[in-house]
Amino acid sequence: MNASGLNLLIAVAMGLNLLALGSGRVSSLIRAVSFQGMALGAMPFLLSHEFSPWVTLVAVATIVGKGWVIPLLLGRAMRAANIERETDPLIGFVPSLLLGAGGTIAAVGLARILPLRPEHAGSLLVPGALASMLTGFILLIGRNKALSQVCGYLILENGIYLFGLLLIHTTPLLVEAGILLDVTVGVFVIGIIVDRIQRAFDTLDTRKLTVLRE
Amino acid sequence: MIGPLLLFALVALGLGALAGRRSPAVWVALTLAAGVALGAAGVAVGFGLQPDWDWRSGFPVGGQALHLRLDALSALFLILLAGVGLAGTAYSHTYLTLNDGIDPSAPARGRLWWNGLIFHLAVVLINSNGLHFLIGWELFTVCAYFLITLDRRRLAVRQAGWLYLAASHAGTIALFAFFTLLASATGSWDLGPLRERTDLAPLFWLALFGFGLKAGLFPLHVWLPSAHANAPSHVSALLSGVTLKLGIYGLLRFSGWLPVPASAGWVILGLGAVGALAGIVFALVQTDLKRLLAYCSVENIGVILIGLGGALVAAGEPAADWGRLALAGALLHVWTHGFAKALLFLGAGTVVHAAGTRDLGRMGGLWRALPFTAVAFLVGSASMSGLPPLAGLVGEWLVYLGLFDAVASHGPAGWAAGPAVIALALAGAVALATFTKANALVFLGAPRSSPSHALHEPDRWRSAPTFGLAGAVLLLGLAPAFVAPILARASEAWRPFDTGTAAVRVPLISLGRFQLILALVLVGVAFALWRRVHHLGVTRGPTWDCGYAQPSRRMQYTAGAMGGTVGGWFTWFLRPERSQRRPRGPLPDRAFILDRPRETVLEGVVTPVARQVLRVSTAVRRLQHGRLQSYILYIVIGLAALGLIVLVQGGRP
Amino acid sequence: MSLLWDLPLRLAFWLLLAPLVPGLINRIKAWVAGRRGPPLLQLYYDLARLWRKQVVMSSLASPGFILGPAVAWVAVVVAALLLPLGPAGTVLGFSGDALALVYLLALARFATAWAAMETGSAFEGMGVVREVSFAVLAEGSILSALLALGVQSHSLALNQMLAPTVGTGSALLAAGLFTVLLAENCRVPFDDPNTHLELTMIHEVMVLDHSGPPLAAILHGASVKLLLFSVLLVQAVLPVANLPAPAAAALLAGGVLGVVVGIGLVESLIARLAFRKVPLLLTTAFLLCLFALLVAWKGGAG
Amino acid sequence: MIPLLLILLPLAGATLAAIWPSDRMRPWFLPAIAAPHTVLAWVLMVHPPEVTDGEWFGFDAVARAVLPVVSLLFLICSAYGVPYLRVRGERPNRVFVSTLLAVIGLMSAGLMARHLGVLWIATEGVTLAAVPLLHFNRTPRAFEATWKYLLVGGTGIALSLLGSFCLGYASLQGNGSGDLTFHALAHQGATLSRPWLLIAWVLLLVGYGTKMGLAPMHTWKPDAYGEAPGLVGAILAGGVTTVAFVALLRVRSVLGAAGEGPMADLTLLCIGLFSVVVASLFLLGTRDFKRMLAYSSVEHMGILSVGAALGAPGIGAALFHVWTNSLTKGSLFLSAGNLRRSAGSASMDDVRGLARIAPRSTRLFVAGLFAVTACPPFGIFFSELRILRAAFDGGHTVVTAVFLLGLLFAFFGLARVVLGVAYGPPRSRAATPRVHFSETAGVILPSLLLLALSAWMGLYPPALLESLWSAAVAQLVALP
Repeated sequence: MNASGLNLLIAVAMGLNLLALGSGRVSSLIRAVSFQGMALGAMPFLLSHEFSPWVTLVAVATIVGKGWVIPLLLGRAMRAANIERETDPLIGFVPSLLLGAGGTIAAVGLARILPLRPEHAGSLLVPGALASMLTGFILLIGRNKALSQVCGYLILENGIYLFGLLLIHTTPLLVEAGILLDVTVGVFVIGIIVDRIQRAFDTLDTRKLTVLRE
Repeated sequence: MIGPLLLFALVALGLGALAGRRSPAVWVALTLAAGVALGAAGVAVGFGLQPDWDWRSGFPVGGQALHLRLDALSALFLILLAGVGLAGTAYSHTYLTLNDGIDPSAPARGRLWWNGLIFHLAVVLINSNGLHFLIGWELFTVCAYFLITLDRRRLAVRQAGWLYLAASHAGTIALFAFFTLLASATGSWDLGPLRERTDLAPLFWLALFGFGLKAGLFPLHVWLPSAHANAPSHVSALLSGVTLKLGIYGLLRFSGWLPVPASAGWVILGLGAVGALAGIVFALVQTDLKRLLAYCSVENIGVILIGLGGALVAAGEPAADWGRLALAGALLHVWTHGFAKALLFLGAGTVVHAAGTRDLGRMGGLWRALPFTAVAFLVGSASMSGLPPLAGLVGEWLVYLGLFDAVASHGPAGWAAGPAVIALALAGAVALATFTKANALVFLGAPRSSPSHALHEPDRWRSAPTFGLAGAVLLLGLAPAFVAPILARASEAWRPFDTGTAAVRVPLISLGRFQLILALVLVGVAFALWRRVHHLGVTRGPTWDCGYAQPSRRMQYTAGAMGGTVGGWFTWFLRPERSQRRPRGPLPDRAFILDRPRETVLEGVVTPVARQVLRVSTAVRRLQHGRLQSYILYIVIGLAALGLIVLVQGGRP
Repeated sequence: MSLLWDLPLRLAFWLLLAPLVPGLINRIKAWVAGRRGPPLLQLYYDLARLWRKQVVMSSLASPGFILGPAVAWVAVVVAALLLPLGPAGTVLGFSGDALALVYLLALARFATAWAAMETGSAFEGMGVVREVSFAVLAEGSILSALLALGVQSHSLALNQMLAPTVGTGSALLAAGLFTVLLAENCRVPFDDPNTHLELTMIHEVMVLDHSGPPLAAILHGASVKLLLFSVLLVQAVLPVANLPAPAAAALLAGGVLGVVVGIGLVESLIARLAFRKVPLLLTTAFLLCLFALLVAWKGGAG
Repeated sequence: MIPLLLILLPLAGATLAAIWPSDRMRPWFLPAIAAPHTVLAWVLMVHPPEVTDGEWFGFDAVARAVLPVVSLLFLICSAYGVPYLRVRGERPNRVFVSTLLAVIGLMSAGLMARHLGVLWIATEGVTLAAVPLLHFNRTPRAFEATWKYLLVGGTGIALSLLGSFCLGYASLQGNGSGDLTFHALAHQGATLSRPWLLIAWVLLLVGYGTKMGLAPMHTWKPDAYGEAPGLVGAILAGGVTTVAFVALLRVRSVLGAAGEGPMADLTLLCIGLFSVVVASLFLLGTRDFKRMLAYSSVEHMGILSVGAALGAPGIGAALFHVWTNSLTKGSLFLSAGNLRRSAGSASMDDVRGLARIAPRSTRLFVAGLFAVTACPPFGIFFSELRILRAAFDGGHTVVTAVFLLGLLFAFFGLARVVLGVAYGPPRSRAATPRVHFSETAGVILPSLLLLALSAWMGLYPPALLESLWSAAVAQLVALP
């Protein structure tokens, strides 16, 4: 019924992916992530045919977690490490944008091949999920700043969450379990801040994190 | 009767290992007792005083019920183990505590691992369960490693030990595969004659690699020289005298119990012939006494393998009894070489301790200080060169008889036997040259360097075993007929299912008579000449040497020169490392020429291969470069690869 | 015939006749060179004199210096006794005595070399190395010759082996064994028994320091060895054993004489070989024996 | 209900330890909690409780076949922890102790989980709980190691969640009730949607493989094991990897029930062999004896998954190998920890002749080397032989050849490093060790005990264990 609304939201999320890929400013990256989180958080309402407190709880938790708490922490970390820009990433912005765009198209195509249940066939859930995961991986592999990688991880996990929405009615538990991934992210960020306090690792540049090697 | 003896021996060895740290006296007593018990058990079964011993118990080790057996073949090797073990034990009692700058903790460790080695060698010999065989095999390898590296503060020793361990493990892996395949083919770990399972024949190649490597089969001998040279001498004696022979034991056992490929005999014969010749040529050019002896072991293993190969070839032919003759020769050679080589290594231990070096080029004239050792060493060398009236000849003689019959019978086997005979002959002659060199450089002439501290005959503990072994060599030479029964029984036990062939007759009476007469005449004439000379009186003077007033000791022939001529014929193969400086000008100053014998197979084959592998490993290790981004990329790649596999495989139903 | 008087007779034959051979050779050489050579019995005189002489011994030498020659002598003589003598056949023979013969010669070599090394002299070391090195090829040739005979006669007992069938094989064998004979007994072209250049000698140089009875033993042993090889050669190529006794005896004697003459002629007509060439010649002998073996093998098979 | 104590007891202990005031007394929590945990685990092993199909946690045959050894390993490591934490008195141990206890609780949960989601949650929990343990030393190196562990491991965890979703969707496609207990999934069997099932398998294999440390997802291992304290390494290598392996086994059983067993076996075989080969190549060159242990662990994970790919006998052998490997690895990590502390460095380039510096630990370390390279009488020899035999019975000759070659190279690498640092003239980075490290019984006995257990496992494996493994195999290889 409100599949169109849902698809709209997913489209927004996918747009935010591209934004995240293209932006060199860490702050805009964080903002993109937080908006995406909120969008994701809103989705369960649109999915659920009738009001169920459980689903509402999940949704609210998601919005609060993904959309507000984590971006807040990230922002704090950013300020603590006073970095603003992602300098010369391993995969340049334009290539990663192109990759992301191509990936998004491919995702739509791939979703057609996958055998989906009729009620999911129309929705952008699966393509969106795939696109976000791809974006996440691109950021994880292509960025130098730890913060950007964390954001990449967040987007990856958003993709997984999107996919999880397929199952929100039958097995809500799994979907809720996804929240734990946010905890992981929380640990990342805390790690960064803690370490920032220790001054062990300046400018959160992972290129300096290559002491341990063969 | 047998069971209790063996049990006693093993327990005594165990207790001895425990006692070794605290009280050497207890250790030596227990270990000697164990050796005697092992020998007794071996003699009882080997000479047929007792029936073959086969003992099963429900008591499981590693999930497998114990199954021990002692037949004539095992007994033969058990007796060898007992003999050399006794000698080595006695020798090491004082040898270990000689202060040659060895690690202070060495003696205690030496006793512990020594008992462990003998224990597990015995276990392997009396075992009839694949799993337990493998356990014993691996453990004696480990014990031997710790014995070789007793003086582990020296780099050379550690390197030798490492090479030994690595090579042995390669062999062990092959045996892993061998025994596991056997077990999965037969459905049980139990070992025994399996004539009818012709599908098992290919397994022989695995066994050949695994056991051959341990035996020092020619191209696989790379670990052998350095290990024998760097180990303490009583250890070298046991390694060369017994553990090499265990490789032979394994080959005998499983070529006897399992069916073998048709080509097996030919391959072994060929490898043996090549090994005999190559080994002894390498020995001839060595400049390190113990390396020389070690390479000589490679030759004798070759001789033994010629016998075994002959037996296998003959087994493929109708009514070819010559095979059993060759086999009997090989078995006897296992003994003669074992005892003689142990004798030589013990002698070398004394010599090295006295001269303070292993370098032949710095010895000489030691007969004055060590007359008895010199005699014992001479006996060992003569036997090694197969000279009458000593033991070495007897085994080779039997092998010769077998091969001659093969050639005379005009069968296809002649094509293998003929070349083998000639290889044996050449090897024999080179062996003579080798031992002439060894004796001359060590004992004769004038000392080439200022002699070291301990220029005196060793104490009783060390001289007694040397002479004991010399006695054994002499006895085997003069009365070989006495060992004919065990040889016959052993070569029947080799293939228990071949009841078709006539019982093996080992014609040793005539040769024994001949050797005895010869010995008597030798002694008589030598005595007569001695009397004559001393009746006429002897004047001592400097070496005349065509009128050189006072030849200096540095004018004597050196280790390099003594091997030079024959070595020169094989330069294409030995590839010695030559460094020289030609004399220049009308008044030439110092000039020299130096040939370092090289480990051709090791340096020419093994090392390059290892280098390639290491190159690959270095390339792979670059992947762990510490960049997190790529680590995540690896995950994605792994994902993609697995997905691809599933996609490809999923396509087909 | 019984061992009792057979053995002493043979012993006498070998011990007494052997020193004649070098004398003969020298006579022949003298005759070819047109000189009055040394008397035929020169070696007997020398031996007698040496037997009475006192021994001078290097201060480095051990008792082995004296025992070595004794062992070598015994080895050679026993080897000779193993050899069948034409119609008289053999007395100590047993299956496999051929190998015993080879290894007895090796024992002799070892003992001589040991005695030589006693003195710590560079020259004698040189001689020893040459001796044991060339022996490698010589022994290979002898073994393959024996193998050829064994193949012909299906036996490994000398008295049966030495009943050859005359043919191409025998010719090859003759050539090969003759060369080996020259090498093993240090005759020209391998060595020059009466040279005095130590650098060029093999056998002589090993005995430089010996004197008195030991030297006598060495010289006599050498002559026995020479005779032994000649007898072996003759019986290996001529069908001595197949003839009636008198003819056999005559043939044997004649053959040996022939060999001796051959040696003499070779020594008179051919110059010594350069040392680098020696292995080459020996290898040739080796190959000749190998071909003989092949011929025997094929012949037997066909 | 009682089995749940295996989870709840440690968690309770963790909270208690977290609020406990005294740093000196706190380490005693470890044995105090671990001992009853082990006792309970072994009692349950002997007297297995009833397990009803539906429930999410259960001490079923599979848990019964592996949990006792993990618990035992933890007990011994915690016994080691007391003296260790005393030596490291300078560090506050509040977080360390409580998270360590949480880890064993969560590991028990993971081993007993019979529900896909619960299993994932437990694994995730272990992953997060291990973070403070790895970061215990607080050095920049430790931080880097932790960071990599977290990001690589987190990615793996995320993938395994995705895989769980796909598996759920597969059952949804097959008109499943959405009940994600393994029993239900296996029951659904062939009706599971094939494509989704396979996608799920690949994702889960990579995800849990990352936690196991299969190549090429092993990259976090050398860093983490290299920088973590010895006992943490022991628990990670002996326990956490086991949890992941058991997870894979349970998932594989679902695939088997769905008739996709061959596919699962093929992928397991490939990744297993790849791990063995890669690990052996790394071992040939590594120069640091703690990182070496990490690669050796990668190798053994490869061996496990090869075993798991060989059908019923192989899985049985693999379960056996889980036991032997956990015990042996535990001993090696503990003795390596001792050596690291007494030498001040773990690199061949700085350290030699440890036999003189720390004789006892060196002896243990060398013995451990032989134990881990399949030398009798230690357990790994027997378990590897059994895997080999399973492979030969399955007729995988080429596979076995590669496998054996890998073992050989691994031996070369390990022996090279261990013997290199053990013998020779002494040389150590810490000429005057910062903390003088004395080889007290407290730090020697645990390692010794583990080795002894490994040997005992090999020579006289109790019949009970055999029955455990066969029961687990029976549960895992459900015949459709």
